Amino acid sequence: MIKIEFLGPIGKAPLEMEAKTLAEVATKLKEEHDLSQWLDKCAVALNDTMVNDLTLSLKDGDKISILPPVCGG
Amino acid sequence: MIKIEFLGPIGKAPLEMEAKTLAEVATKLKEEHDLSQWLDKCAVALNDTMVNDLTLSLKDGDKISILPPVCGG
Amino acid sequence: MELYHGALDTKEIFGRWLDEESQSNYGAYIPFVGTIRAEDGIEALSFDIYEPILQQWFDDWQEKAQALGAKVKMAHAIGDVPVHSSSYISAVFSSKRKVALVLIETFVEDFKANAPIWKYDVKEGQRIYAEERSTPMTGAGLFQ
Amino acid sequence: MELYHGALDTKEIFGRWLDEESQSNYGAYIPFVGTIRAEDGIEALSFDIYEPILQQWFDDWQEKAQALGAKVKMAHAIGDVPVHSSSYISAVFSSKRKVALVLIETFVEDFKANAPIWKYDVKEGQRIYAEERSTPMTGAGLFQ
Repeated sequence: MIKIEFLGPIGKAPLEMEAKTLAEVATKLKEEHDLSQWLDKCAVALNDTMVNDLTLSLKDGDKISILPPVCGG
Repeated sequence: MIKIEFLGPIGKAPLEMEAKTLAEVATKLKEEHDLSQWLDKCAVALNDTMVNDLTLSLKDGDKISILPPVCGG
Repeated sequence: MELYHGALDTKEIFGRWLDEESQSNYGAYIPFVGTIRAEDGIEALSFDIYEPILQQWFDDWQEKAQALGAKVKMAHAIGDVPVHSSSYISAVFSSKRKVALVLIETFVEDFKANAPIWKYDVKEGQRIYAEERSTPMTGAGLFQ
Repeated sequence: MELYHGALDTKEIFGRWLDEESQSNYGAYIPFVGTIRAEDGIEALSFDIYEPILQQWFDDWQEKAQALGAKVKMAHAIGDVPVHSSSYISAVFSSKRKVALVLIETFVEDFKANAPIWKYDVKEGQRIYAEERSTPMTGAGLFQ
């Protein structure tokens, strides 16, 4: 199982799913209608490290974070 | 009379002289041997305003300051 | 890196950081203090922080600073921060003035662009995401 | 502009400047704190200042800052300042972060180049002009 959490203002409860790559997670998240306004501007972290490659493979227990646009300070 | 003061590390007592322009003051100061190491790297102020024009004319009571290289902070 | 609930005690943080480095022989200390401006009728701003990634972001900057013979520090508020009080302080220490001046600028600008912190306007007790002032992080859109 | 005999009370100055502008609605406050480094066996640095021209230089910068919606402040020591204590603080206040970051850099760099202040190393009680670290002011050489 892969866990997916949605940070800051997205306000969506965490999801769990089976997936072998980040690309698979992306495909499944695009089916969630309440994410349609978010995905194009969100960055992604895998186990708390920012990632940039959809081909990365996943293993059981991995945690994916979805990070919407930021404004610290 | 024009008064000329030497700031910071120059360590020279003020001078008084008659002069009608800054160019005249420059000519007279070049005769002062203890200034030979200073004049090429010093800036000049007239009545506490930085100046950059040798043709400026002077009047009785004017004060000229000679400012050697700086290092504040 | 220091996180606080509510407004920062700016003077305490400034003074303590000064004391911490008082024998480190740095010649330049440049803090950046961010204060909540009164505008658009807000009572406060409010912040969410995702600490694990913020800590990584900060540790990466500490390494970059060390490579330049410098050091960075940072404090940020979590939750509500009233108008005219401080939500954010970062600082650079360096033996060299120019290194410090360039580093504080790149550090603060990258903080604004990539620190995982979300800002909300607080109006009549409501928390409203500051969407228009927010910036997608580097790499955003991977899942689009 | 504030001039002090001996080392600056850095915390007092930082805190007072913060308080002075606490209701001015600036979003960014960037002080630059200059501290005497222990090097080359010096006990202290020592400073001469020509105040009338320093005040003019500072007033010109205050005008430039005002045109950008910002404010500058400055404090400097006169006479001896021991190693590890502060001789110089300048600061920028601005409603805009980027204005503040650019302004503190140009303000401090022009200060180093053109503020009428002379620096001396203090070694074994002797005051030695820091000639090699000093810079001719803009317009130097008029009388050469």
